[in-house]
Amino acid sequence: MMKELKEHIIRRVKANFTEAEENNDFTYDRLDFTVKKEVVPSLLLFLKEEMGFKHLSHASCVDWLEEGELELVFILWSPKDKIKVFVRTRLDRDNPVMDNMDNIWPQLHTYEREFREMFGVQFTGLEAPDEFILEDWQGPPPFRRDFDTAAYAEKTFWHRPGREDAQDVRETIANRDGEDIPDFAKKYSR
Amino acid sequence: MINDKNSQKIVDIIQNWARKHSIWVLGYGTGCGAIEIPPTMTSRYDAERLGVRGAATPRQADVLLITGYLTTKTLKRVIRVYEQMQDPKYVIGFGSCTINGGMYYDSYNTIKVLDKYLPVDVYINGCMPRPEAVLSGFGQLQKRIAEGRADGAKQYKENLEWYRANQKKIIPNWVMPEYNW
Amino acid sequence: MREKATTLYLGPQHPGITGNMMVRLKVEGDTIVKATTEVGYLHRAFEKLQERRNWLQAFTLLCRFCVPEPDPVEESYARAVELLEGREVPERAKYIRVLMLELARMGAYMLWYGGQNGSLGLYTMGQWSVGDRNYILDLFEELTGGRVYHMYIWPGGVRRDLPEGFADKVLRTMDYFEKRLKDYDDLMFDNTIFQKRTQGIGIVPKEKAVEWGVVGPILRGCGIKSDIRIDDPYEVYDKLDFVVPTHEGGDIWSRALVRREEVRQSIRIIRQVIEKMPSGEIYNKIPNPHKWALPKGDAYARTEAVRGEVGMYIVSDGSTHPRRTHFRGAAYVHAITLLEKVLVGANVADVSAIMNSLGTCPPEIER
Amino acid sequence: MEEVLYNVLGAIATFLVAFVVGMTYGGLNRKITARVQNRKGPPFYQNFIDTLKLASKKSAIHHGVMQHFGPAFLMVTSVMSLLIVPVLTHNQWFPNLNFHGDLIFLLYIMVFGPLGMALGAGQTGNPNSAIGITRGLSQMVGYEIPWVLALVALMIQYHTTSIVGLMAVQAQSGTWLMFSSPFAFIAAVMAMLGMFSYSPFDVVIAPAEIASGPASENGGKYLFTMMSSGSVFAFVKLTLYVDLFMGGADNIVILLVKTFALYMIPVLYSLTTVRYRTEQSIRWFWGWPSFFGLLAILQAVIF
Repeated sequence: MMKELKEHIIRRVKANFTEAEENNDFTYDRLDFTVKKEVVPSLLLFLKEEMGFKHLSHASCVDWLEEGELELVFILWSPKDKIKVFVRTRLDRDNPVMDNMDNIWPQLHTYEREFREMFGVQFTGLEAPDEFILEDWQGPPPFRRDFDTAAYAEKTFWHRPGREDAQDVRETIANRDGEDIPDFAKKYSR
Repeated sequence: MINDKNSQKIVDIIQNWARKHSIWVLGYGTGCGAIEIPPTMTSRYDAERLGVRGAATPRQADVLLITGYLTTKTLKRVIRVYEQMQDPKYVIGFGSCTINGGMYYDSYNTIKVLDKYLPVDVYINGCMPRPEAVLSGFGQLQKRIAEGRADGAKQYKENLEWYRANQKKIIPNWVMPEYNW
Repeated sequence: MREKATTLYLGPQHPGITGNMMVRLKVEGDTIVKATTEVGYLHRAFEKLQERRNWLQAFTLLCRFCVPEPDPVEESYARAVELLEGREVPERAKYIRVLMLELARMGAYMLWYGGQNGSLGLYTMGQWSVGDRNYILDLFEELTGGRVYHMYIWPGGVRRDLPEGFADKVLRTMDYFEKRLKDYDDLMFDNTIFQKRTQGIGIVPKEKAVEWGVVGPILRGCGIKSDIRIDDPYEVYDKLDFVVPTHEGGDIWSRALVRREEVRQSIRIIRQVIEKMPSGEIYNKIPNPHKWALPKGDAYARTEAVRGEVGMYIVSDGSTHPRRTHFRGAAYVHAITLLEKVLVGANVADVSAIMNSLGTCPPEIER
Repeated sequence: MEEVLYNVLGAIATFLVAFVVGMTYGGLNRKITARVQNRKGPPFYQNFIDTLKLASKKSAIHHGVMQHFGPAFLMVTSVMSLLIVPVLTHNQWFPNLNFHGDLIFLLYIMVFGPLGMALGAGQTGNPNSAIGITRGLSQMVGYEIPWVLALVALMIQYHTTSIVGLMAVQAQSGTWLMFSSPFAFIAAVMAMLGMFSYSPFDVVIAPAEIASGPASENGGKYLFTMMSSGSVFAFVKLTLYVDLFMGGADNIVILLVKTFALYMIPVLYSLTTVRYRTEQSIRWFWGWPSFFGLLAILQAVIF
């Protein structure tokens, strides 16, 4: 039953999008399609309008640093057929440009704003303020793999000494000297 | 008469007694610790019997409860809110993440040590601190107020430049009114 | 003549806002003409931090995603990891997971009872229900050691078996809640002013609902029967007998009725789980976490929470650390695109009630 | 000369009594609320501690001269109406400046406070204050209708416009006005729910909607003044109702019993209801309460 349904979906999609690569190896209710980024909007629209995948369950972006690519994943759910479809595409990591798709699902607008801020993916035609979650952010897009959050935190924020290692914290705190807090503030950083 | 040292002391004791038994907490859930505030305020733990009660706006509040980690974006608002509060005012750091960053020690968006940016009177540790711990924290604050040692706001005013320098290091785009009350 | 629009900032410090977020309202008189949600006050970059931790360490961050009901997030992650690895879960663990999820659902609904009525000015209800919620948290505490953060449903099963006499305690608590829910009805649902304040307010249109990404009790409040527990059954929900309530209307009132019924269904599920629970193993042991590598690939698992569908998308590059985890929270859609649409035309007085009714939970938006 | 001195001392004593009783009632309200909500609640003197703390705040920021008007006008209103309303009958320690027509004067003076608050709230620049005060004034339009109708009915029926006159009527006939003109009493009590602005008529402060409304920007001493004047005003309103409908009180114990019984009506009602929206609240006041007010007028005209 599920197998026939999957084959039916693959047939319908392949008939309209010949270059779509399918992945049908999953034992559970899931199908994967990998397409070029230009085809994504029309494929999503086809799945939504023709195939009954009304519900956009999730969209995600994955940074494949070693391969120099960003991967966009859209997870669709069909309330009628009870099956998930993953639509995935790869973008060039140095110049990630994608078409704006928030006319297909309004909630994609939010996802696109997040990807723009966190991964630096540019969506042509996306009308939204630049800042979504971060404020006055001056570094590179923080969710890219080459951004080292620990080093940034170490550099930017003041850390309370005593948790560099996994020793007894009480002893470390008791023996803590030589930190650069002024005298008046010592009282408040006990 | 009021200038007399002894009578001033008596006035202080009375005022501190009133402050101790009437703690209005600003209703600002800055982090996930806000989830244990409703149980603390409601029927089983009932903080109101100790005089702890919520206040809607910063002007009316006495205590700023920093419920958990502060992101840099929230820190800006919290400083603003703290400076709007009326003197005497107290800050309670709530949860491990206000003390040393907790589990967010390597996050690029949260501050790790609260007392660098705001004068903290009492820390409550734990993640999440139980309502009993919160009540005990309020008890500690009451003790400090009664002894006249909860003078974080005074320290803040006296060492404003130091605090400002730390705050401005985190918040690059500083567009806020100056602290003048 | 049109009145001049003024801008009203609801939050981040505002007693009516649910959590730490802000809604910017353009107001003409009492009517909202434009609403913009601003989030980011709670962004801790969990998903970035999880990339720096191994598969098991990443799990400890999960329950902070949304504090009122952390267990569905743990459940989603655990199931996603199990899907990716092909790990089997013992039958008893599945039942315990369902028990845990339903208890968490009840706890979150108790909090919702308080929030919804607090936003409308009935504080007695909040005092009762949030106080009663402590009885559920007591059960959690006995089972997992934590009131709020449980870290209990982990990949491979659950962390600890039920203590002795726990089942009886759960049943006694359920008896208590069945009694209390009648009081709640008397105070809240039979109150004509509550009906006046909620009927016809905050309407989500039925024909657009699925397309807009509406899920959970809000979709069921529009009259569309949709529940992941039925549509995409996980754990042992397909072996349990329960009803998914729906109500036509799409306003706060019908959502409240849906939630009222769901608490009762949760009690029913919990009773069945206790009755049917088999004995046996609770945990399919995972290897040493520091050497525990997941096969290359990705998986997505989703769970029905009180706010709707929450899901966890994980990507592995074959190493001991996640390549990427991405959490899907229901509020990601409800609190931004949906809230902005629903608030247009609403009264300023109803904003807080609408937000509570839509299950707005800021930490799961920005994570 | 001596009489003036007595009056001044008496006025101060009256104010103190009103302050203490009002504050205690507020504390008892919190205690009763807590007991209904399954908890222990603060001590009954908690409100005294709160006001003392507010008074001892070291700083109180204001946004301009006009902001002083809000709390000041409220206090003036409370004190003026306190002096007009007879606290105890036949007691020289509680003087009252009553005169013919003081009921009409009282109708005016009770509106005075919120208007002053409107001036003050405008100055603060906080939109929540402005919205709150707009709501307050709108709701006042609502409950003033049944309240005025009830009072006018009394005036027509007993041909007097002074409170003392109405008390004398009750003393002569031996029945309280709440029995001899029940419709006026019902309308007035319904209006009282709005005057106290407890739930469901707490549209003015409505915490989840507009922070705390007009008081949003008032901390420290301003809030202290507002809280004290609120307590005094609560006492004034209750005493006025006792005087008008329950035959006044001869001594302080009877006064406390009667006022507390009246006070329980808005308090207990508030515990079980959701807040109205402003327009719903006004519509409610223009419904049954006004209907009873009209009935009271009919009764006054016909009998």
